[in-house]
Amino acid sequence: MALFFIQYGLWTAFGCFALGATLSVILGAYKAEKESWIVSHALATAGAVAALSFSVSALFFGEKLSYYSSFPIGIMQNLITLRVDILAAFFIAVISVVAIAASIFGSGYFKQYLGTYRLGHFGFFYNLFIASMVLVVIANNAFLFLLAWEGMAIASYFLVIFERKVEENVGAGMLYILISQLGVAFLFGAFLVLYRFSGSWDFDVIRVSTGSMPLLFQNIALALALIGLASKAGVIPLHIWLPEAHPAAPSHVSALMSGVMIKTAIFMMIRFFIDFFPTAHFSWGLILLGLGAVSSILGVLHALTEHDIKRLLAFHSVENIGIILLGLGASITFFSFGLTLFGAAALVAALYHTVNHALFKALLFLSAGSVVHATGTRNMEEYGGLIKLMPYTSAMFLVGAVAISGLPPFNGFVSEWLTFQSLFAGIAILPIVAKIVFLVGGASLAFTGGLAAACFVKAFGATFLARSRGHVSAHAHEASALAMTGMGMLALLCVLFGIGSGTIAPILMRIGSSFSSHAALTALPDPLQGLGSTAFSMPAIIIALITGLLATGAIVWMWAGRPTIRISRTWDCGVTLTPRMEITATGFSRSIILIFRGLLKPTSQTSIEYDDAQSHYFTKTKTVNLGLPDLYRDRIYVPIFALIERGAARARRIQTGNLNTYLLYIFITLIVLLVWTFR
Amino acid sequence: MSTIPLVVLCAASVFALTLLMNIVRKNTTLVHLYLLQSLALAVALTSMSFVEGSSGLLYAAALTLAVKVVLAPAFFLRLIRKYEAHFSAASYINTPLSLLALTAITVFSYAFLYPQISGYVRSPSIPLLFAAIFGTLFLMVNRRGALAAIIGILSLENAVVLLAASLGIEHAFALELAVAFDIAVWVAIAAGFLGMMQRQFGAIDSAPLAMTHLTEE
Amino acid sequence: MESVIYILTIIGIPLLSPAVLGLIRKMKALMQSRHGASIFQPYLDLAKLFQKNEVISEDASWIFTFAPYIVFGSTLAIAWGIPLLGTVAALPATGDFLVFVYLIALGTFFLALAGMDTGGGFGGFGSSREMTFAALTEGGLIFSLAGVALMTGASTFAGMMSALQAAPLFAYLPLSLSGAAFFLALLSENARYPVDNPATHLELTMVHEAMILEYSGKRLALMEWAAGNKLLMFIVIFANIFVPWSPAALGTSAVAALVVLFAKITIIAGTIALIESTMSKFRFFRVPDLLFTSFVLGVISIVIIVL
Amino acid sequence: MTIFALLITPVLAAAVSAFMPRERQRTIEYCAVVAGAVEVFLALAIAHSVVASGVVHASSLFAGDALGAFVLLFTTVVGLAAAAQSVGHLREEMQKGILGFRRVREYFVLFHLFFFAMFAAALTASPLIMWASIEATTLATAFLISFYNKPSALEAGWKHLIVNSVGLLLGFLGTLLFINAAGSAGASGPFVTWEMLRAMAGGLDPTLIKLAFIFCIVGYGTKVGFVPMHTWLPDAHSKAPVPISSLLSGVLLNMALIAVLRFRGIANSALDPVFTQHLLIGFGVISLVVAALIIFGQKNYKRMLAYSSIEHMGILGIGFGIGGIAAIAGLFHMLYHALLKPVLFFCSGNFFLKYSSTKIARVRGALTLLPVSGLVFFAALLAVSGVPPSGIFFTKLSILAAGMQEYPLVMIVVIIALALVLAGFLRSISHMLFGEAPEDIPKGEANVWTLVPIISLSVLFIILSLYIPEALTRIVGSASTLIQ
Repeated sequence: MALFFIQYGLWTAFGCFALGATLSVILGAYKAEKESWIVSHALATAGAVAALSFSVSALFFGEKLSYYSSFPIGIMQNLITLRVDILAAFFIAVISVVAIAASIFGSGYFKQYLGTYRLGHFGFFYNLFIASMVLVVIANNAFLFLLAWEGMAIASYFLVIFERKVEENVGAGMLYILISQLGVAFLFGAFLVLYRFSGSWDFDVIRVSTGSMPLLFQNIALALALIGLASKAGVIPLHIWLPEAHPAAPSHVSALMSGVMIKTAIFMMIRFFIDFFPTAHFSWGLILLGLGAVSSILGVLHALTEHDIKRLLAFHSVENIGIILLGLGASITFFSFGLTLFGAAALVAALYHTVNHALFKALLFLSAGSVVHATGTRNMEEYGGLIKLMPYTSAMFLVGAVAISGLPPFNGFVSEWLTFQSLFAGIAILPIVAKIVFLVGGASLAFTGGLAAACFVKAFGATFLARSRGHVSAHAHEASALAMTGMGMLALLCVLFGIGSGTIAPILMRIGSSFSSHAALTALPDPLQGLGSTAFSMPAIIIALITGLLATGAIVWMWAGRPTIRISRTWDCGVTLTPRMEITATGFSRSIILIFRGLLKPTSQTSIEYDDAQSHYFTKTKTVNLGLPDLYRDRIYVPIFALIERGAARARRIQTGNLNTYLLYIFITLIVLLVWTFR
Repeated sequence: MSTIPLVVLCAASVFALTLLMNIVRKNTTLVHLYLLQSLALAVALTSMSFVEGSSGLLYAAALTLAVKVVLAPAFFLRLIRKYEAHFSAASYINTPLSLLALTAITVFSYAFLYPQISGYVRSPSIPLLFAAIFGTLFLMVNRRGALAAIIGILSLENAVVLLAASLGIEHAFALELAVAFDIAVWVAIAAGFLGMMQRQFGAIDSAPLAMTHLTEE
Repeated sequence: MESVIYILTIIGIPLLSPAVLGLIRKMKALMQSRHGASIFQPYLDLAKLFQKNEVISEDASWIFTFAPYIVFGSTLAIAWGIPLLGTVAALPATGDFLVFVYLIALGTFFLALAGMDTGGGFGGFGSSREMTFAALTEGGLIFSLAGVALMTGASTFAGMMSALQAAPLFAYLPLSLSGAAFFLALLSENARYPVDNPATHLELTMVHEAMILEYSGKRLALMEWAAGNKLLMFIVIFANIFVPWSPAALGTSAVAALVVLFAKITIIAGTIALIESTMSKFRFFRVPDLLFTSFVLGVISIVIIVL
Repeated sequence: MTIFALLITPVLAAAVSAFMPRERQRTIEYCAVVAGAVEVFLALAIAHSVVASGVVHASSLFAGDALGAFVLLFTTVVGLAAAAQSVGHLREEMQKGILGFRRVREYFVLFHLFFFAMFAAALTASPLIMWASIEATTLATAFLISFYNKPSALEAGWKHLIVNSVGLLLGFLGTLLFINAAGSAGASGPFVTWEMLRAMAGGLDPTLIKLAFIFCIVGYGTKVGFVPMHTWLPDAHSKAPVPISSLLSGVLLNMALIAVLRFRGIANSALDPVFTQHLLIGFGVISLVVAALIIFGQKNYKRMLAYSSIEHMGILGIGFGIGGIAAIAGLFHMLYHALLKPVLFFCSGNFFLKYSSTKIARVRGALTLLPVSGLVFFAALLAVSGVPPSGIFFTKLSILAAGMQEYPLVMIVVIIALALVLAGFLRSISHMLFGEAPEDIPKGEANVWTLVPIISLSVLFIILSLYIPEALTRIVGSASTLIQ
């Protein structure tokens, strides 16, 4: 069975995606919009299921690496070379799980687009998007990789601007594709440097030739790759596209982008820093760690400032990428010090958080999507009380919120715990420079966890709890059955990945120790038991929690009388409660914003209207405007942009419009060349 | 053969006429100078053909005489009368400075360019003709008028042909025919453009002053 | 014998926690020259609340209804891992210090949600403040305990405790720094002075009380009791980890161990009472300074330990 | 024989068109399309015999070698597409009352003559005839560029004429110097052929060849559109009728570049190849950078496409400059660019027909109004800037990779410039295609003639991106030996 999946699963998957894309376009062309949507999503689901079966089989039963042969395309002789190692299999699994859930979720949401947008196009790019993500992971040469990478970027760009009649979306897509192409340019550069010394685009050749590269060029290649990949992963300060693009896309696409697309960058970082360059200097690990620390803490702080639910989630992606980078950076550092066991364990932390974040972020985006769908707005200040109208969705969001806050017994806790362990281990055993950076990483992780919890209390509270604050949320409706299925799947997995951590961690450990270039680990220890005398058992925690809850119930049952319960109004101090008296999302996070004003630079404007003009004793209205400037845009991007614009203006001046000048150019060119030649 | 005294004299006169073109203000004079320059070219080609005994050069001389000395100048003079464009549009830098620039060009040709290729071919006409080429280029750069541009290109062509001839390139009749035809067509097209300018702007020579709108922004 | 100790540990915390609350109140009263209620008054309060009728807001959802169970239940779950009666008497599976911190956070999470659920102004602001403090406390809490973990090479409380029995003298410098950090986190997490006033319903100052303002009857009882559990657990950890002299190491009987532990708890409770009698509550925006102080102390301690 | 057939076809077509009366406008149009088809066929035949037997000699003056056959392949294909597009475009403009019949006839006559000149340039064995043919293309296009008889069109045509004439005269001098060098090395007769030049290239005087090559690269480089001699190019491309712009960009520039490269192949044997390498890479980089900067801030979509052509000539200059693999990749790049750029210009023509403006700011929601042209324009713009799976992606990467060995710093500049180009494209395109379309403009494409060429060229491009016939590879392989 497993062999069957390994043999045919991948091709079936690509076949399904190709068929889905084609059929979608064809049906769309014949005005069968609805059908094209459903068919494309169904085939995307089918393809993802096939990919999942393939990857899980490969993960569990694939003894050796799987190779696929090559054939020429265009001017390229060896374009299609694929290689599936267990790292790739793992990422395919992550991609396909989220793709299944997102596709099932999305298959019902087309009514709002009917007549306005071309659904056939959506299905095409949707399938292309998923297929190219899978391809990114298994490509075994730089050409194919870049091809798939670009395909991923372009397809997702079209998905972002799918609602192209909305001005904001077009702008968001623009920013996204710009940053994305910038990143590609850097990756280009990285591969070109590698090519220069290996003479090949093939990853297998690159892998063995990196050792003989001059140190300077190794570091140049790594730096270029890091910038290129960081821009895709959304590492601060290259994250600015993320909070723009993710909200603009339809929700199940946001789930895919945030849940898995940005992870492909993590995948490639592992390839570069651990697989290609096993001898990378430890400072690369520390750099990644530092980036992770900055991204996680700033990401969560920016998330706190948001009241657009999807932007909030997008900033949490920045934060979680930061956490993943903490693990990855630690892993690279350990590996470069020859601490293979610790390195593998830290990589497990990173991988575990990768899959966890994919699960709960996709879950959150999907449930946020059904909220947005039900209310028609992304503004949390207009929500409120949705838990009564959308009980299922709210439960799903709650699962996601608890998981992403890293609270037991869900999966988020496991990976945060693993990351902490790696960082503490590094603090304990590494040289002093590394110790300090690890300490910073640990500190940021400690604060990030708490702030994330605060942020999701705000998000969940403002969205689902208490009374409705705007008329939009008063008429919300529960998500459709398909949507529920998609969300439920992910929520279940969030729980399972928490409970089953004892099973999953050893599998990931195999990945962590799979890189042949590192000293082989003969016996793979359980990472949950691995470092020092630490101990951790999720089942035990769950038993404890369940016992605690049962005991509580028992206590109440035994001791409490049978008092009557009266349903009444919230205590209102004698005035009539209005929705305006509830705390707002902005108000909730105001204190944290003010505490971190040094980092966030909020602008606060207070305007007060008085009842009596003379004495100013009684205020009539008081308004506080809390503004948050986009620091990265203002301080980094705008100046760079202005610089290019200045250059462009200067270049434009070449075209003076005067014929004599043009002839002068030719004259001068001629003279200059003559002088240069015969100097 | 480029050392034939008559050829050198012709080369010198081509150069001198180029200098003069840079100085004169009237369009009719410009055309007349071009006529003289073409004549010098024809004379040079003829003399070369006699020395060489090559009939190709003789045909070339005859074609030059027909197209460049007779047809083109007559045509342009008629246009000038028709469009009443006797005076040329202004130049960018004044005459003394122009002469200074021309001096620099001449020095460049003699002192820099000629020593490079003198190992290959030694002839006093080479630097003169290079200077003439740069001089016509300078003419086109410096003068704003449409006619000046046209005459500049034609006289550049003269200088190039004479340079090639004095370097010793053999001329075939077919080639000369093609080139002469090219020039004839070119003149016709240029005249067509002059006509369009007259229609669009009401004046041919100052028209380029109005044609500076195609810029970025 | 061991299973008896386990069970005692698990039920010991909820059993004793009201008494500790009463003890602090009593000592506070004495310091303020009042008689004060009996140490056992909290038991009576709880018993009474369990019998009372309840009012639940019409705006509230199941979150409000179930939060008390989760909050209280999570304290019971944490209690499994707390070495109340000595090193053996804690389950290592849940005794990891990070598990402790995050389970505490789980309770706080639902407590804050419940605060927001009724839609009143108090609950919302209480939640906002609570989450602000909780987020900032987490750094100090984790780092104070991580210091000990790094020093002892153990990450469970039981492991730390047994390792600390034989701690060399110079270990007491970082230990005391970590202890100070932990103590500040203790004050913040348990809504104590100078972060919060546990005994007020003055709207401008309250944090914890604001969140549970809408509760009544048995749910209020659970919330209050859970708060007591949490306080006791923090005190026990402080007593066992940061004041690690234990009779078990001295080779005396279990009774002696209990006596020593109670003595330590009393002293800590006395310290809390002393702080509450002598200090005034901090302004909201000065509290972060305190919490960052706690964090920095933890960091300094780690730096001393690992360098 | 096929060579003369190919040369005569456009002349015949021109003659037929020139004498058609008003009622027979259809005949002129069909004549153009049929001639285009015949030319494609003949070009294929020439290519076939070149593959089979190397150089095909027709007379002492005309011969088809691999390079010529390669260029002819895409020249004729683009010519056919442009003929079809011309029919659609001019019909639409006649309907709008912009043009009359006589102008249309004049257009087609010049169109055929233009092609005659290009075929002659590609097929001649003599450098001098090649020069004359390229000069003839300038003359043939002069009136086509100022076709609309507006002041701005006149200005563009005038500048094109003067700048190119000056440039080509310098090129003439360069050509003559090459021949002269050959003459003193023993060749006789004015009609020195490329083959003779190549055969004796090793014995040519290096100093003279250097001088000659400088004149050639500046001269023909003007026609190629290398910065800073490019100044005529954006004006001419933006003011000419769309099919002509597409031909200028897709075919003529390449023809001039091929001329430079043929001289370069000879110069490389006579002197250290580094000389021509530096010159080509230098012009390439300058062109690329300037074009990238101007594209980034461009406000006119036809000019944007024109600068994109300059940018691609820059890339080609770099690729051919580096040589080796990069030269082969460069030839493929030339092919891809030649197929794509007309598509872009045709689409921009459809935009212009719809919006009556070439300002980017005036075009909104094109995807709604022109679903096919809009989509193809977007896709082609991405493809031309090297977004995979476009063939240009592979050629660019190959060129960059080859350049990385010797000129890593230059390649970094190139990468940045390329990123800038794409950024500029995306800025413009997302404004043009998306958003709400103006209310007052009717929806829908103009007529089928304006769509067929776009789609067929795109399909051809896609096919060639993914699959390259063996014969084409061989032609390119042997062509690349002629230019380095």
